Amino acid sequence: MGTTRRTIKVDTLARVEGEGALYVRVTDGAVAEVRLKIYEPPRFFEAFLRGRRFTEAPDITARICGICPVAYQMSACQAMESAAGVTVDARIRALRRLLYLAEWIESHTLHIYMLHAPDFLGFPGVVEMAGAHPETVTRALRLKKVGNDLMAAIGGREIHPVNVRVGGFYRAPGRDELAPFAARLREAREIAVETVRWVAGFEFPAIERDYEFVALTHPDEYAILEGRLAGSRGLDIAVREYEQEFTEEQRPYSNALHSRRRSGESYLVGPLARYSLNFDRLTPLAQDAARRAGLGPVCRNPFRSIIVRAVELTHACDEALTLVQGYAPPDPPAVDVPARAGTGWGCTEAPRGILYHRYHLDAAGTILAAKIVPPTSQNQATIEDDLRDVVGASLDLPDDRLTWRCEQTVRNYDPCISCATHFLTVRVDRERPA
Amino acid sequence: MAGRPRVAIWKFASCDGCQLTVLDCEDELLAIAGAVEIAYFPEASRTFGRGPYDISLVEGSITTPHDAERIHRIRRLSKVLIAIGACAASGGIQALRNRRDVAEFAAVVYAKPQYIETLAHSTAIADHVAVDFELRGCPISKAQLLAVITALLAGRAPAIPRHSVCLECKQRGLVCVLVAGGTACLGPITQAGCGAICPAFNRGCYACFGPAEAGNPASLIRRLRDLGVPDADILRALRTFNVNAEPFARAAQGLEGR
Amino acid sequence: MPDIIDRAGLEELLAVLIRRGYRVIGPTVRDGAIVCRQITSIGDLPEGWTEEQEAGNYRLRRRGDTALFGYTVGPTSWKPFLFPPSARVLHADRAADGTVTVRQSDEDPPPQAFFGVRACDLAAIGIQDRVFLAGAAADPVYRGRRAAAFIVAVQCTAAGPTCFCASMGTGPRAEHGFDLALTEVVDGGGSVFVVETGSERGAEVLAGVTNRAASADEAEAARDASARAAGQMRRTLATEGLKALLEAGYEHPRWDEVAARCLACANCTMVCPTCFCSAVEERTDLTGDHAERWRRWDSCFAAGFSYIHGGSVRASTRARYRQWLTHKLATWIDQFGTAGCVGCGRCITWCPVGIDLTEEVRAIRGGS
Amino acid sequence: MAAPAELIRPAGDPRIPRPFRVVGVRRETRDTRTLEAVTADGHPMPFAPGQFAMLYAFGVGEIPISISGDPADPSVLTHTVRAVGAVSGALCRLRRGDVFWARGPYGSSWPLDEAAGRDVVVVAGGIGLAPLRPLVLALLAGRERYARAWLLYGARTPEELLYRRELERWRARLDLAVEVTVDTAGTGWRGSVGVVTTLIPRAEFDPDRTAAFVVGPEVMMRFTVAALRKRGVPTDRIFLSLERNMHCGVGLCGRCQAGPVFVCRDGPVFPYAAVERIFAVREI
Ligand SMILES: Cc1cc2nc3c(=O)[nH]c(=O)nc-3n(C[C@H](O)[C@H](O)[C@H](O)COP(=O)(O)OP(=O)(O)OC[C@H]3O[C@@H](n4cnc5c(N)ncnc54)[C@H](O)[C@@H]3O)c2cc1C
Ligand code: SF4
Ligand code: SF4
Ligand code: SF4
Repeated sequence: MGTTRRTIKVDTLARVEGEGALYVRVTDGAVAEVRLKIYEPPRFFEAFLRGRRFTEAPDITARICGICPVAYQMSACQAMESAAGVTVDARIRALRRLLYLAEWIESHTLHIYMLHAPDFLGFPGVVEMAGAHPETVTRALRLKKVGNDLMAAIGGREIHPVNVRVGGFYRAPGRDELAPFAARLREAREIAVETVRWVAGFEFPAIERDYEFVALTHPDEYAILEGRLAGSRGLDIAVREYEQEFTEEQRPYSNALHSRRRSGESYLVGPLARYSLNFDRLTPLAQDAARRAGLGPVCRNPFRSIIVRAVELTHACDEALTLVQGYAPPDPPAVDVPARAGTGWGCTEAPRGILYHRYHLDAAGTILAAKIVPPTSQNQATIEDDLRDVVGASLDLPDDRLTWRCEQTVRNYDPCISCATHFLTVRVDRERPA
Repeated sequence: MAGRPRVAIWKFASCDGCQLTVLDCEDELLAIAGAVEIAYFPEASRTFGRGPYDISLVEGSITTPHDAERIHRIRRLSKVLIAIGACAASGGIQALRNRRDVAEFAAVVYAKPQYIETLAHSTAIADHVAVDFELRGCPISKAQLLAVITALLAGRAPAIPRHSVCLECKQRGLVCVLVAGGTACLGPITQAGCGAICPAFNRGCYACFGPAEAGNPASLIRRLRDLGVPDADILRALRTFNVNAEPFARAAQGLEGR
Repeated sequence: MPDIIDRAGLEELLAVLIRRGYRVIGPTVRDGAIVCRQITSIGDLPEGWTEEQEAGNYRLRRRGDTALFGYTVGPTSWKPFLFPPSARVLHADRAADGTVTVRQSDEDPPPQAFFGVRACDLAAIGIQDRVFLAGAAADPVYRGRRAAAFIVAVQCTAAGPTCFCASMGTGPRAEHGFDLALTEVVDGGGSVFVVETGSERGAEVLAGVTNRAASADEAEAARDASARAAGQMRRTLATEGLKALLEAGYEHPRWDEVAARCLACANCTMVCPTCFCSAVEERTDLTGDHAERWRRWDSCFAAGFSYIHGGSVRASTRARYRQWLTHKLATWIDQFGTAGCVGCGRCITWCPVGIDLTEEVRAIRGGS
Repeated sequence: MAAPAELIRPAGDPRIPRPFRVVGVRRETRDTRTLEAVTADGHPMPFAPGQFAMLYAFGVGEIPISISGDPADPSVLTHTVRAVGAVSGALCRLRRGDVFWARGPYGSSWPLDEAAGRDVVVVAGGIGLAPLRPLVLALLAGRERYARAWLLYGARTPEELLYRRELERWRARLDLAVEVTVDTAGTGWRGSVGVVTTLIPRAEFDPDRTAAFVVGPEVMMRFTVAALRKRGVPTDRIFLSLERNMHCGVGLCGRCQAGPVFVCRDGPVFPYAAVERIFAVREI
């Protein structure tokens, strides 16, 4: 027999946020090429941030991604505050954290139940899954709604909250507005623990990958809002040193940049990284749920990321409950952040991993340059590496199963393609639409 | 609409937030799935049901030559086409590129721009094909989305008022932040639909729902100047999420011209 | 002869009302203004607060004393509590066999007591009574709320800069239409309240409150205080011959001039205590088997308001502003036997661009 | 406002729609149907010519539609509806046996008494014949009370004429002069072509003792009134029916205001003298 050639093509990747395609070529039983192609059109945020006022960055960058707008708002706020040399007080910080956790609850629930679980159970999507597992889906929707409602209570709405500003908030919700969430978060926490149990029962391909994990880390808490950047191979840097360690490159087939270590290696951000680097800072309830699910303090199987997400979900509900119970409205709701020339850095843990912002400002607070690195570009190289391994180990599967498996491999990352394509600055065709 | 209408949800240049609003209808999602057949919704399902479709929800703006063609195909496949969100309705925030001149863009060319295909302008869906309804907002409001779906199911015209945010602001019993706080608020020239969220959080509306019918930006601009808002700030406010919407674009041009 | 209660008596009055099952709505400070909301103790009242008002401007200010009612009128009137911004007016349900039943919605809230109603607002309630109750078909939503409402008026002892109730003959003194009326007399240590009783229900409530009879001097002082308010009023609107003037002035150039400033944002109609226009909209659930008809506030400044097949009757802002002003001051009289304006000045203060109807009227007078 | 001759008010709560069962649907034109319905709950709707009802299509909405039936037979509720939007469209799709909901009757009626002993001129444009039909029927039923009578009717095309059979029957009568005109017509049309106002100079009524009843689009009414006045008909004996946006039908929603009047409550039928000013002002 001559050369055998097998191609796996997925023109429209489903259940990811944004538009991507997948191409895998197998020649003579070996993986010859893997491309995660992101054809989501670029939107040039970095270009048009230039010339805007520093106070506009949270609202503008939120529009990079409708799934994790709070992450963008938080990274942007912190970058601007760091440029001005201002820190917010503890109450503002607590309210920010609560808002962020609410986004985690919403986003993780969305991914676990609506985007990822159908892969394990063999459904094309959540609607079809609801037919067979109505209680499960109803439970998921209840959980998701707690996250969304909490975001709306603090931020004004679920997507692109309006209440976040550089320095804090426009208005601090009253105690009475948040108090009703205590009971709901208690229930949410139970659902989250149940979720860990449920997903732990799925079947997982036995794959272990030797990732370099990268995540924020913080001595006192499961890092979300701030911390140092840590890695499983000894990386330990301040956020402002990010660009000394990481770089981005462009691929011809994709509208998204690929991030790499300066040394050339790929690395992994997101739940697996956070979990494996910060396990002991999860709440005891979340740690316990993880142990019961059979997870050790480090997890290297990308398919098991769904369990890790559920553990983080438990943590988010648990900590959000504590924050709601101890909530005291910040007064005033924002600290003053003056315009100042300089550079500001911000990095926070979006549900999908670290989200890095850097801005240069002039003395009037005008943005001179902006750089934004979302988690999905950082993981893109790793996703392709995963695919290479997974396909290599699954060559005995028929095409349709292998295709699905490849898709699932991508979905392990909850890739947010909208995020990944926000920033290219490119050649412009001169043609105009009619 | 007889039977169970088939619905498709399409994406162009956007942040996904508007289509996420569908999945954010936690209380109604299963009822929606019962009332309509969600035939094409890649963000939620691997099943790609083929057209024609009774209703197409279109998110995002047209920014590539390929998309400019794709939207025509979608129009042909759809009985009712609904543009959802500021991107689809006016070109969205990415239409900020429309104002940059090409030379300026070229000056900030990235490493290998030849890999990327894009148009010079980000344009609304209605600039390319006929649009039956338009849901405004960045993002759209869940309530309005449901209002449109239930109206189409029942065969009535959706009640999507085109008046200002102020009506909703007052119906909600909020205190006007412009009058009582001197805060710049674009509510009087912005279309209602959000429920006046920003004034409820003690902030001025930043016009994410685009221009209201019969708004009078010129008059509001005079007032904002009297309040001491610098022209540059007013300009930026008009040129953000609906920069390409005609009344805002014209008002901004007028301000710049003086 | 009126009675006198002190601050403790006022607290008792509130308690009596709450005990009688009323949801008490009163003035309170919120989001930088004095608004009407549910209150549960006199601690909720805007003690020591007053406001500055001018066309398009409102700012809270400290008074430097402990007056509880030392302000004039805030952005909210009592309208939302009698004529809610949105209300379900009809249900229709389709059964499995296809038969539809239609029911009127009649969910009255618990009875409400309005605490601190000014003369202008009392007059406004009187006007809405004519609109909603006097016609062939009384509005059930309004009727239920109105019949149950207990009204504690507060006499104005100072006029705000946008007030012109004296011109409209609606204030500053409330003579009737209340159950109880208070005049706050501020002295060094705190306030006492001269109480007039306007109804049997009022007398019954007052009987549960520690009070004493007012002396002739105290009663006199209360009247004087109102008279002072009238004397202070700077804004005026000359109503003499106004109806005829406006009827003849549909093509006055001033309408174009004001349309250049008007935002058509509808704030004036929303804050106005007499504006009553509404829309009724159909809503259905996702099964399509349950329909509801909801009424919501609408405004003559909205295009949809005058829409008929083919377009809006009043397409221009000029026509919409003209409709509003001529309705308030002229055609309202044809329709309901009274003007539709009570001179509370809200539309002046709360217009984001400060359009002042008294100014517009002056311009139309001057130019005709 | 001249008091309407006869004021009929709804029985029971005027705001609750009552069910009516369709017993007949007649296709008038491409987009217009006449519905005949009987009460489904024992409450028929007696009415006076010119009054209207609020018709409710479940899940779609409620709109004002004139009652176009015979006032002498209150057991049948008749409406002629032109499908221009969602609610009118839904009503036009009703079939025999279906139920719709109606409340009313509302508004003023044609003051036929004013016409007693006088010449009567009825001028209709397009769908405007619907609210005039009850008037014509009442006129014919008491024909001896009036002097000469004309029905002048204009439509855009022959296909858009309502009540064609009935028009033929009326035309055959000696005591009613029926003149029909269309704006444009194909070769098959043998009647007159031109706007309805061209018929007015030709009708030989005595302006001093004439009552005129006019319904049609607002421009048509404007020109018709002008033509009638030119002939010398006094403005207080020209009556017309106004159309405005209406949501409540009972004078509460404010939408149907035209200057000083509420069309739903004070109208829809007005003597021209009372609304002359409204016609004089654009966008009122
Ligand atoms: C007193 C009166 C009598 C009428 N009699 C008849 C009749 O006998 N036959 C007939 O075919 N039509 C009649 N009409 C007109 C009819 O009411 C409108 O065509 C109808 O309201 C259109 O509603 P829709 O939902 O089908 O259309 P759309 O245009 O979709 O209407 C949407 C909304 O706009 C409003 N609206 C639109 N047009 C009108 C209008 N002309 N009047 C009031 N509100 C409107 C309504 O609020 C409606 O819910 C009459 C109107 C009035 C005021
Ligand atoms: S309109 Fe706003 S929310 Fe909607 S897709 Fe565009 S950027 Fe996202
Ligand atoms: S706060 Fe803004 S939206 Fe609200 S009334 Fe004032 S101007 Fe209008
Ligand atoms: S108030 Fe304005 S900016 Fe805020 S959500 Fe509403 S439309 Fe958008």
